[in-house]
Amino acid sequence: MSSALTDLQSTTLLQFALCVYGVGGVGSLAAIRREKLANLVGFGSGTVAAICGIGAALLALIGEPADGARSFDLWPSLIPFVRLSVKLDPLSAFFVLIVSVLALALSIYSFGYVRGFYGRKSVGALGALYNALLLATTLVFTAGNALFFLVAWEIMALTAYCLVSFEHEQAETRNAGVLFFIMSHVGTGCLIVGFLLLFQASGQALGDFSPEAYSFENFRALGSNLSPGRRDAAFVFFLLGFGVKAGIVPLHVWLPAAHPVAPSNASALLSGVMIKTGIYGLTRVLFDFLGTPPNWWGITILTVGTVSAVLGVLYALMEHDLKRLLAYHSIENIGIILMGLGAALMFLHTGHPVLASLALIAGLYHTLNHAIFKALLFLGAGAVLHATRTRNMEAMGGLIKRMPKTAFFFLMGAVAISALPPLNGFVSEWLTYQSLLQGFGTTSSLVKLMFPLSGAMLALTGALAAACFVKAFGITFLAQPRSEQAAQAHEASPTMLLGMGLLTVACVFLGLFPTVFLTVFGPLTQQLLGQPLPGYLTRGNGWVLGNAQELGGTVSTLGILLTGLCLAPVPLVLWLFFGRRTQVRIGPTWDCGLRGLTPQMEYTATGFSKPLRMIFKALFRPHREVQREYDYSPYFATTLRFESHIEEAFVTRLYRPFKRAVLLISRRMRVLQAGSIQAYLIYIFVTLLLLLLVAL
Amino acid sequence: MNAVIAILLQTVLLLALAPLISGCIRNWKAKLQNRRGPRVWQPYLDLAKFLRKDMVISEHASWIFRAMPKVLFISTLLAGLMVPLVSASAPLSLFGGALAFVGLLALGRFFLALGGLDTASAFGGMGSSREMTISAIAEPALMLAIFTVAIKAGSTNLSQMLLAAQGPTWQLLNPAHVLAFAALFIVLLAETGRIPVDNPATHLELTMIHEAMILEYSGRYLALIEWSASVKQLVLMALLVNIFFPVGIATNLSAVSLGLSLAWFVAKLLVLAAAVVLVETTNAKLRLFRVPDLLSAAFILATLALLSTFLFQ
Amino acid sequence: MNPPQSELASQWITLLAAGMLVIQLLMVVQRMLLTNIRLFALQSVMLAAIAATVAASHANATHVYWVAGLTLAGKVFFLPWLLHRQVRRIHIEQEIAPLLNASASMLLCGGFTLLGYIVARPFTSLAHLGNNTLGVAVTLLLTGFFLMINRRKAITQVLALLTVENGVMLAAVALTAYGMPLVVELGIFFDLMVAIMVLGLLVYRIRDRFSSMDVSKLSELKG
Amino acid sequence: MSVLVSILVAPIVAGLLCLLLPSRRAMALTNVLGFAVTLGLSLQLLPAVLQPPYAVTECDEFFRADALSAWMALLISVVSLGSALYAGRYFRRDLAAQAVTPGRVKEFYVLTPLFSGGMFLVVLANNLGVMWFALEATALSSVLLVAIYNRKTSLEAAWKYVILGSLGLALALFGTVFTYAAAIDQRAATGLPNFNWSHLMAIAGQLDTRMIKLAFVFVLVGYGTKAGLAPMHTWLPDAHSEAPSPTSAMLSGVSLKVALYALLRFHILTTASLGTPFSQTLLLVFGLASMCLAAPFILVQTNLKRLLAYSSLEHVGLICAGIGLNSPMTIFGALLHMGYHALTKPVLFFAAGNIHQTWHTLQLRRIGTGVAKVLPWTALCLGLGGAAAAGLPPFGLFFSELTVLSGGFASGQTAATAILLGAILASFCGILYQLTRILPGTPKVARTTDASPLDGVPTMVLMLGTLLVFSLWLPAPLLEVVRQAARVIGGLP
Repeated sequence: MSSALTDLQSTTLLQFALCVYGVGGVGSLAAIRREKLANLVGFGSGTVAAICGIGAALLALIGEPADGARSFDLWPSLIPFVRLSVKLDPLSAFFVLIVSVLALALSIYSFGYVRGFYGRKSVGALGALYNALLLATTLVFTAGNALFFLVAWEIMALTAYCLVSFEHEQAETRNAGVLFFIMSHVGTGCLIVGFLLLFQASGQALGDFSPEAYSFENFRALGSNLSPGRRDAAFVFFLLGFGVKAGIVPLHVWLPAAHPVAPSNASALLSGVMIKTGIYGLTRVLFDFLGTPPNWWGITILTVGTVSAVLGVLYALMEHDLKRLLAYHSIENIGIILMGLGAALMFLHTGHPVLASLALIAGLYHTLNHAIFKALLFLGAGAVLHATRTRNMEAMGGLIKRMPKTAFFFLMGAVAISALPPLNGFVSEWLTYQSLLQGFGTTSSLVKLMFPLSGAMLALTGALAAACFVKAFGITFLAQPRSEQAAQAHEASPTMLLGMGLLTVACVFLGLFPTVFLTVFGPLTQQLLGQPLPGYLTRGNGWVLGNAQELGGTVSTLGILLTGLCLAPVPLVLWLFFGRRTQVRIGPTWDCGLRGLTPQMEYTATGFSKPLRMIFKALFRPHREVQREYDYSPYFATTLRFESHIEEAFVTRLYRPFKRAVLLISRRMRVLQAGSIQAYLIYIFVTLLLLLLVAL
Repeated sequence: MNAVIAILLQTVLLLALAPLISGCIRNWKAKLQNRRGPRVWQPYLDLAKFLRKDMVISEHASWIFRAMPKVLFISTLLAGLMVPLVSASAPLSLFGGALAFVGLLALGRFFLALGGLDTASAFGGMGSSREMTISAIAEPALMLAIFTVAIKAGSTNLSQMLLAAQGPTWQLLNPAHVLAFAALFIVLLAETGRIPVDNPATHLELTMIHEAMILEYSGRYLALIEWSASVKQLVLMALLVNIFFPVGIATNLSAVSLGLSLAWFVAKLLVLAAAVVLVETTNAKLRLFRVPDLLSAAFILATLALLSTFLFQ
Repeated sequence: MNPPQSELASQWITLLAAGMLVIQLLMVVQRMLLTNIRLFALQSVMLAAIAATVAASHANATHVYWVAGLTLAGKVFFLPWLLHRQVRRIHIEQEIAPLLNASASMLLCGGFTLLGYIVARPFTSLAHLGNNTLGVAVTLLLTGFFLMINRRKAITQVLALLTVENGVMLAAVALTAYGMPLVVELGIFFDLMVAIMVLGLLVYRIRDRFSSMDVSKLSELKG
Repeated sequence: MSVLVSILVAPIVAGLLCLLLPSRRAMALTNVLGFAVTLGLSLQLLPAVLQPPYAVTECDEFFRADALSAWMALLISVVSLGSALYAGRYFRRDLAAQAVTPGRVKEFYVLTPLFSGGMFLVVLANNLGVMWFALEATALSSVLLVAIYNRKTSLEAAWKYVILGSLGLALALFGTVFTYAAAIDQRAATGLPNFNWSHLMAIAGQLDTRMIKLAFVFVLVGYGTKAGLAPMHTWLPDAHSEAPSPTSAMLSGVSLKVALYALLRFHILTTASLGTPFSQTLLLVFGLASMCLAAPFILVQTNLKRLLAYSSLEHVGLICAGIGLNSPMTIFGALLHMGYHALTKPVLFFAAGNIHQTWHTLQLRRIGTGVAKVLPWTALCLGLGGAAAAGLPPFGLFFSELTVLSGGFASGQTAATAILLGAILASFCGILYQLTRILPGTPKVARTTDASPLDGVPTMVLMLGTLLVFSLWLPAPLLEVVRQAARVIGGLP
């Protein structure tokens, strides 16, 4: 198809998708009274819009990259300074693809999930907020100028806040919502400063400060007249602003608080997509606007990425609330993505565009993979929550027998997130390893030591993630049910299973056929780095994934899987040859002679993570408390109460003292308004005298 | 076509040789403790016995319990196929290098731990928790050692690493190689559950890690698990031996050179096995919370190896 | 330049201005409410006299006579009568202890006089009738302000406000050769009357709610 | 064409008419009609102001309306109409609850038109003395409005309001006299100098700079007190929280801005005559001080109406700082902000009024959580209004704040703009933190509200609707007026 045709289709499809989101939102709000209709309208339109979004993104990515042809004005701009220009360049198209794929799966999932809210909460409002969040996120990805970007960004934060505090009966939800909204708005403040610094530079370059100076084209064309001082300041503010939304370690505190309290389809959306807006922002600014970066940018992002990854997984290990565990894992995966981006920046500085494009592809591919398997896990957790009415893993167990399909999907998600071979997590972490490995040879200074060390930390993160998900899957799904609700849990409804199934298929496809998908990155690296797809990325006529080096290591998950299938008959042959006459007997588990195992004797999530808690006790500072009540002698306790918790370092060391200090100062300031009229008159008198001295 | 033959041959070699090595280790350890100890080919008999016995499966177990042995067995075999044993180019070297090797071992371990948890017994849970902890702490040292060698070879393909290390034998004694070997040796002890980290022979609930996970397995499944454990041990030893002392590896596929390199390979394996036996008999089992110190020592060794690649050039 | 007026008029105006300043200082130390009201009336008389002399000495400043007359009628007779009635109705005599004792406040008023003259110094060079009274006007303003801060009785605060008003009117006379346009003067005067009536109404309502006129009781609204 | 005179006459007539009318409904109707007339007239004034002489003058230059005053007149009429519409239901419920006597209600209906009439006079008067007189009139009429509830606290608030207000106006009068004196000097001729603002602007070049500087200081402290700038703002939270909701809406919504308008007239005069950025830096300093002072008070506030009062302090500070930054973009943003704030603040006060009448308290802790469950529509309007006041996008305040910020960055004053942004963020967090303490969640005790939860809601929805419409679509004449007003402040004709 000629490129003009594909461009036209992709823009019309995108426009249609945005309109359907809008219509869906308004429709489900209008039908707020009739829940079934609202559910259908809201999530039905979500599905349709998602499909159009996927179509638009794929067309934009696969069609020839005719630059600039794909921008259009969403609305004739009525306000003098905001031009609602939407631009679909390869980077935006990639992220629109992510949001649309997720929207499709989540909308299908939500049909079933929302039935739990009938009668309890207003389904129309949930549908409206859900569509509004998707609309705002898609606009964030495709905004063409800074003002429209900030507007979409803020509306996204507002709708996300409403979604997070959707079930606002509990105080915990309200506090989480407020913490989220305040931190994200402070982040937006930093973004505003960053964009205005760029606006200042582009205004001076253009000569006048018209609304045109906000457009991303002018930012891109800044190049030389962006002074180094202003560039570094802009970088710091952008890192803070986007870092808060992405959940980088020092600014991550809102994430484990906000995601668990949101309804599961919303928290899947938050974790899968809204965090990626931070990554999109960083990529757009660092690779598109700020030109060739100095060395310390790359080092900062690489360090921050490594620290976020390690701390994210360590805190995740200690959680026994299923959704908080998944939220912490989002921080870990964001860390891995930032490792890729940081490495790419360092390669750009040392002038290795091929390696930079490899690292960038590693980072962005992991963004896509994380979006998909994190959403899958959240949907699984949502189904479990829906069935057992609790998020506490200690009260679950044995769900694999009552919810076999959900268990299978959760297991596939767990294998993917732990970066185990056949699935997509492994492929993107493999690419990250390769880019870190080749980074060692690029510079002579001691900085090159950072690459292997962050590689080692990535390995540590991967292994800890595997441990964490063995715990999560094992304690939740395997062995005996530990509580009454877990015993009566029922399988998720078909639409929920379909949603999860879709994401699992996506995981498998992205895992087995990475070379097919990597062609999508061609126009993207061309736009950002001016570098076509690295030569040796796809080898062995499309089967094998290389690492852009002639002699470099290669991997082919498809090959591994097929060889594994070829080896499958070996145990079968052994069975035929030796054990045909053997029987299989179902017996009780070995209970050391006691009268049968009770669920209380099983291993608990806290127990499972005890060794790691002891090893990293400097970080966690665990606190455990055992109270025993006894009648006659302490050795024969009647009741035992055990309570243990770890200390979230950032909350107790950084945020709580800061909040206490702010409130203290504010209360101290109240003495200014102490009620006596004499004091007020003295204020005016002193001001008058000071001004007189100034004016003389 | 010869790729398929190479895969088959290597699989047969792996399956045949693995029990022999663990048999030798067990026998020599007994001899050192002046006991007669089981015969060297005892593991083969055990495997045959297990294959013929009936199986008892716990009532709480799910399909994961049944799938785990097969997945473990196949993933360990696949990892083995990626390591060059006798010929310089491993059969599956195109499909995966060092990272895929580590990934496949991790996949096996992941399902092994799940299998342990499935039977609702406290031992299984304790075993899986400790196994995952120790492997997590060992991972950075393993990865850093591999990185050191891969950086010298310029690629993570194990065959490339082997060819890069071919040079004259005295060149093998440079500090980077020695330190990386030491780090990997400690990781070998941790991964295969040897004495300082875990006691393979014991049934004392509190001390066993690897044993605890497979406590509930019997019959055919236990055979598969034991076999894959010994294959894993063979594969790790082969990695150690071939990457750091690539002496006598056949580069062409003629029968004579293959036979000669097989002899060299078995000899080197037995020397390494002797080293492992020596370590096992002279050391007592470490307390669980002392093992991380050992593994961080391995990590320090690997870092030093990395530093020495460019400090002493 | 203005037509040469007799030396007598400017001397006479400076004298009256000085008189106003002296009365102001007396009010600062005076504790009795009724005497304060009478002092204020006296001060207004002097202001009216100044206005009269200005009107007399200029040919076309006839409207200043109106100003003088109004000041006389309003500030000398009507307002003091109103305040008197208010004081008698609430029958409070004694002003309670002010914020600063007499000597400290006198010292401060000296300081304000100094500041007043520093402020007014660059403008005294304008050679037209009565400009040397600008220093007095500024001092009256500052001292009236200080009186307001110093006293705790509502009525005294109203009086202090009136003295500030006198200071401003004196400045108007001093700075502008023939005072401000009549419509502005009328407006200001009328506003003053309404203001005092509103203040009186408020004082009465506060009186019957708080049963005391101590302003420091009015401090419930905090934060 | 006596548009200006009729704008002034309409409210005064309405006020006097209310004196005679017996029933409360009739008085409410007259008020609404009066303000509707003023709204129509000021809308009619808008195009008239855009023709080249850019000013409409009547009775030989006594009344003068340029773009700035036309914009202010529009805001005054919008806010007054809004509060008149709301006052009807508000006082019906207050009378039912015997919180206020019928005499006081009549007092309200008489004084409110006089109050807004005074404000119209301020914006339309050309003579600076008359402007002072009009401001004094607004002050006096609003004092009795504040003291309508004869409670101790409202009397205290009224007393502080009148004392500080009159003192401020006395200082402002002193400043005005100084300006007049500066005009006199160079006119040695016998004729009295013309005290009209337009005339003074014409001869701005020859005014005595030292005197103008001193005059601006006094005017800044005087009118600054009435406008509630930082150190002189202490009466603002008391007066706005103790007044009945319609009055506090007018006080917060527009009366602060009218005093700021008077200060701006002198600022324009001083900049024209001095040429140095003396008055701009002072405005910027006081604006920033107000914003930075408001933030902590918002954060630890316990009373709902005081919270809204401090939020008005912050917004007026933003407008003043915007004009202090003195680049065409920031002034345009500040004026736009005036308009949007005038639409947002009344909605918040009306919602606070409803909550006050239902819970009979303004203490946030005693209102407790769950307002959304008891008064769903009022809570929705309070939420949306709060979002608008905090500066969230769908509403116009976000755009005006962003214009001020980008203007600040464009003109190179990065540090001041950064402080401005910091203050905006701090007060955002404060407002959000406080509103989420009461809006969501489950109510502590089921409120048996006698009145229907739909009281006063149509007015709020109407004003929010207008805000939303004008946030998304700025019609040409309105935009042109604000641009022309920005040019006026920037020093052009």
